[in-house]
Amino acid sequence: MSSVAFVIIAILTLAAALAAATLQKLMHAALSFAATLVGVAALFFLLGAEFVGLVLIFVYIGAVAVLIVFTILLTRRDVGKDRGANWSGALLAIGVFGGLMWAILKTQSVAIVAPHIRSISVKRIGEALMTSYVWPLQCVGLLLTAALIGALVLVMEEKR
Amino acid sequence: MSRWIADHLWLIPAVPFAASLVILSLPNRLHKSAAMLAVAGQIAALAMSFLAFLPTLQAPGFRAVQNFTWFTFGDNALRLGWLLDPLAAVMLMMITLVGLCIFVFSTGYMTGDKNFVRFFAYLSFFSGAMLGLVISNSLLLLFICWELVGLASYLLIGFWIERPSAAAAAKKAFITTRIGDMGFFLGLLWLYGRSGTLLFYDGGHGCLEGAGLAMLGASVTSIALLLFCGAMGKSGQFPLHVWLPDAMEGPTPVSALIHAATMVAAGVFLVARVYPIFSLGANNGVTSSLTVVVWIGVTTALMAALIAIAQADIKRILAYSTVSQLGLMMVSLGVGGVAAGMMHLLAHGFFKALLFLGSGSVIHGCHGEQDIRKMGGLRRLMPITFSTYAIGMMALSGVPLFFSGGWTKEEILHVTAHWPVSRVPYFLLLIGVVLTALYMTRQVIYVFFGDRRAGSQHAHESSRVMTLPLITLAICAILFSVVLTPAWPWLDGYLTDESAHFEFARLIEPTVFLSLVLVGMGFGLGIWMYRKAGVQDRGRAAETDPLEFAQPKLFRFLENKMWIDELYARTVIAFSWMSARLSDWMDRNFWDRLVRGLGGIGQLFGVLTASVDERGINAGVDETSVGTRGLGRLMSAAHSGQIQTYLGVIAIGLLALLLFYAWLA
Amino acid sequence: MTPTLQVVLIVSAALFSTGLLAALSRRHAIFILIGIEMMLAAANLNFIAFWRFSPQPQPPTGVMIAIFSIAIAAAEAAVGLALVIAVYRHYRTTSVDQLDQLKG
Amino acid sequence: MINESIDGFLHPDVSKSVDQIFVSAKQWLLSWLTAAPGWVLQIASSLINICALLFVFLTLFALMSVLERKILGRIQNRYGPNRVGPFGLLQPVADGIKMLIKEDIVPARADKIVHFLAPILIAAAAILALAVIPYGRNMTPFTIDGGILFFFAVGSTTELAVFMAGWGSNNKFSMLGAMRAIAQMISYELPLIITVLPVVMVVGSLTPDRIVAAQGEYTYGVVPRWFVFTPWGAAAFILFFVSGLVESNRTPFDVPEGESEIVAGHMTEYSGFKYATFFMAEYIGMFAITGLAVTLFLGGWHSPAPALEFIPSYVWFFAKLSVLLFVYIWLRGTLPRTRVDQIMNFAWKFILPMSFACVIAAAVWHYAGRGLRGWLWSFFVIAIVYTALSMLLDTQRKFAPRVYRFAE
Repeated sequence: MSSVAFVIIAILTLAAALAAATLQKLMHAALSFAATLVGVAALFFLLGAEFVGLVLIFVYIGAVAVLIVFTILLTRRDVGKDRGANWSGALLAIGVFGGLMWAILKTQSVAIVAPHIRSISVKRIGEALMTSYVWPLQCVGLLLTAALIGALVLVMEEKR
Repeated sequence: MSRWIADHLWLIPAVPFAASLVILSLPNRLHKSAAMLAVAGQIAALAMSFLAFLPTLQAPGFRAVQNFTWFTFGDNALRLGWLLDPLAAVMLMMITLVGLCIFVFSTGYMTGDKNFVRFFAYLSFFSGAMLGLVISNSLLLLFICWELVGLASYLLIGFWIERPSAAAAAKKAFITTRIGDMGFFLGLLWLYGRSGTLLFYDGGHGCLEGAGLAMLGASVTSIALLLFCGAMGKSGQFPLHVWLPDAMEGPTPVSALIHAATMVAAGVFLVARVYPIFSLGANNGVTSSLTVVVWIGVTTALMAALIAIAQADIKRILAYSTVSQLGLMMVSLGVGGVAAGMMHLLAHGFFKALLFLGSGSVIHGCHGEQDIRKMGGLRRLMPITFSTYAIGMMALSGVPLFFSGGWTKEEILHVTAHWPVSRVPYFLLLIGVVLTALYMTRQVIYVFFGDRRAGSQHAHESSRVMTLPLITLAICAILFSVVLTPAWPWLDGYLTDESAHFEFARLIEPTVFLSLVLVGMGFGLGIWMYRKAGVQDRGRAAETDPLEFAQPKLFRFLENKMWIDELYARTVIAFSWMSARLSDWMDRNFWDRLVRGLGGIGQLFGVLTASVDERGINAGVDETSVGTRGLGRLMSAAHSGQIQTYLGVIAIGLLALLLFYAWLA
Repeated sequence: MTPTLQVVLIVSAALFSTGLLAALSRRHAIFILIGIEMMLAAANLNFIAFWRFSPQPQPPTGVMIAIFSIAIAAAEAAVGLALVIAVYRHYRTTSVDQLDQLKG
Repeated sequence: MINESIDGFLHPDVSKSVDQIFVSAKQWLLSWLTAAPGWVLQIASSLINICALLFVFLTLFALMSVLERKILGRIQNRYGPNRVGPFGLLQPVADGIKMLIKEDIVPARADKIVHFLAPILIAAAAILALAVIPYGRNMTPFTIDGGILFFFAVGSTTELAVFMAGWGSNNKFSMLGAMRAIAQMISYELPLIITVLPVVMVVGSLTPDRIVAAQGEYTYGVVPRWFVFTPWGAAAFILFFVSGLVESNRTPFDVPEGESEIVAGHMTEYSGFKYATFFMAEYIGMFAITGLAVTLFLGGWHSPAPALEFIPSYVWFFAKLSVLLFVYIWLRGTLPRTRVDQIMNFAWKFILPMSFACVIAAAVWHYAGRGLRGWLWSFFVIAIVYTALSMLLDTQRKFAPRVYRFAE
């Protein structure tokens, strides 16, 4: 993975993220959030986890982003009147960033380059999922079902 | 064949479970077939238990274990397993045999109840869970079954939901045992944390084997005590015994099966099962945990026996005697007589079930009358019940030579007498023996002798289906003593895997005469005190108890169970009140300060950001101070209902953690 | 020449704090959700990075955890958005600073 | 990607060299800058691929647009366009010029940025989807482990783009059209993916090349081993085809731009070049879906008979592609437009269960040993599920002659 590509993608991703966090119009924010996730997926590609990247795009752009924009659409009357920002929050975020940066830069053991390996094949992931991770897999399936039903129940029009 | 059952041990609990599931799906009009199914399941379990019992006879110290992996996460697996050894085998036999009798009995007792089917479903469910508990080779599996039997007992105590008292009793039982189980669970976790496994026997790696025990180290006492909390809860030892008498609200067969014969014995069984943990590092058989067991047991035994004297409800008397007998068993375990304790458990299972079923038949005969003062003269009306009941009563009060209870009680007294720490428990137990004889005499006199009173006018002998189990159990209660006699202590040898050989001389021991005297004393005292029970004499009304007439204060004290329930109520309420006050105080003084401190952190950021941009420094400072104040205000209203506030607090926590690491590095 | 683990971690830290910014400073509930999703993405990035840079990146534990957390994030988003809609129906607003019924 | 499997430009065997002509041409082009560093080479080869893709498919798009109109004309018993150029073949050029010189109108109240970005995104997604399809032997522009997943991942971006179009042009019709489009896309994306599963299961790989390679042999030397010839494959192919129709908003599923109700759906507010972009994106998306169908079920670039091996692989691919495209046009000329609720019911009540049945049938086929027995068994499964579903969904509604109500 060439560092030029990495740096470019990282910068784009962070820019999109910043836009998503700060843009005034909600729809724009949501779209730049989608852009951010595409960037993250690209980073995954560079890090040799193509499958995860694809899954990320698939889930987030295909499902989550669409969900978000739909929600924006359904709650449209309230969109736009976003009364001001909460500065203490911003300060906190900056503080956390500072702290994390400090921690990362201080730790020497992370200043390493990646070993040369082939990107992980889908087959191996599938095998792992079906053998040693089958229990969590089932749990996640259950969780998703529960979430699906819960979401449906939540948004169902209550009868009167 | 026997090999096969040793490999497929799980079938024994599985069959009743399956039966209960099927029964639950039956409609109420098929109650006949439901009962059939339940009994059939029990018979199958009995047969298989017998098959499982056989191989343990052949080899001394027989132990068949098979473990399996429940599930794996990543690379660490959670393993469970089944275990067949003498302890498990005898428990299997006892549970299935007594269970069968009680199932048959309840087909008669519960006729015409509108939830007949549900009752049998619960009963089978319970028996499955209990059998699973007995044969489980993993503390976790044991705990699961433990909770399942707890659930079953809850359901069955509250079986007649329409009675508020039943519902209350069920709740009380459930909650009280939960308190114990909390300790049990903590002990379980601690044990897992120390030894890394919950299997009892795992080819040398189990937590009851050398390697596992070695890993426990200093914390073994605390673990043992925590586990004992669970045992206390289940088998109604002193601080947590309050639920057991109330549990008599359930149908009588339930009281017989669950709250006399099997489930309450589970606590004793648990202690016996994990005995290596209790006795680890013992010098001549004394460890601190075992000492605790002894004292608790003694207290329970004596106290319950005392209370039993002043109860009027026939089942409550038996309940308290159960409590005291359990205390006896605990004592014997504590002083090192595991075999004696288990033997008494088995014998007690038989004769206590017998007594309860007898009382059930009495209640049935008297059309639901439970107050012994309203009964009387049933001797002629229900001869079979009377004779079997008498046998049970003899066995319970430990008449030597002929009745199983006598021998086991001998054993227990014997081991207690040689307890190195102190001889106080021994003497207290002797008093307990007298008291037991006393209250049993009182009960029998009240119920069966004298002339009929209000409750027993239209009494009648119960049907065949109810008397047959009584007879069976009575025979068991007598014949069982054959394998218990010190002359030929076969069961003792079987449990402690030594070979037993016959020796007549040991039959006649001084202690025998001692206990003979004691029991005789109890009987005599009882007969003398209660000869005129239930009849008007020397200015005493017929209803008032002679003891009450003699010692009103003492009687009140005992009748109200030594005010323990009230005490609990007071203390619990007081405690909750106090804790509420405490937390309020914390809110006012402590959290407030903390929050101000956080505000200070915010101020820190303020300064930091101010120094960042030189040009708009005023604006920056104003902004940050505003932010700081906002932060401070948000924080100081710690419960502001604002999600973002909470998020912010979390973030601050993260930051604090980072700073902490900074301070470390 | 390839970027070190440090760089990747810095990127993910930045992404995380941006998400935190969105979650903390914006009033609109959807912004908070977006922020949380961003933070989750950052966490995934960390998982992948540590998996990739570990001396011998087999077995693929990091990848596994990333996949699971993506699935869970999807569930969380679904339920969260459903909540937003339900809340909007009830209170006619989606700005969290007006939803303080739990104020103590 | 560079395909090392090919050595040298001129190959002894002529048909082989004709088959590999494009690959070798690319090799030759790349051989100019062997001196350059690796990444330059990579970028160059990707550029070549991209240019080739764009050239081929834009041409195909132009051709398609005119052919469609002519065929529709024939179906409706009239001449199609026949004025511009020979047989009106230059019609697309004229259209293109018209589109380019038209005024580009953006509504005043529109969300400018979103309105602008939507067509770009949609076109990008459509073109990206083309990248993973193997057009011939060693002719996969972008070989990636898990290409199928890639295809669907970028395909799922389309929904967002459509929504952007609907939202951006601040207009009720657009919004309605967008919501219709998204609704049906989402409901048909599920069967689309699930019908791919059996193939993936049987091949044991998500890589298109592997899937094509797995369909290479011939049973008894005559019948090609295409998946469409297995029961589950046939069923899955039909389901996939229908879902593809919906995904690319073609008749009879073109409610999103049902001009009779909502002017042109999410494309109402677009004009000039942007509209052209949408148009192109739709067609290219259609090509992509069809290409995937060919790859998955029709044996990709393999020839239908051993005797015809000498004809180059890409010819076969495009032949199959054009057959499917003709079916598209044919359907459009024949079928009326369905209602939204009908579409939804069809998706959730029939197509989805059927596709699951395909998965099961594929498993059965595999475990009954891929031979005749497996064939029969999986056919049995499909038949059972099909009959059960059709019994279940039969609403017993008798169709009466329409009753007209007139306003008094």
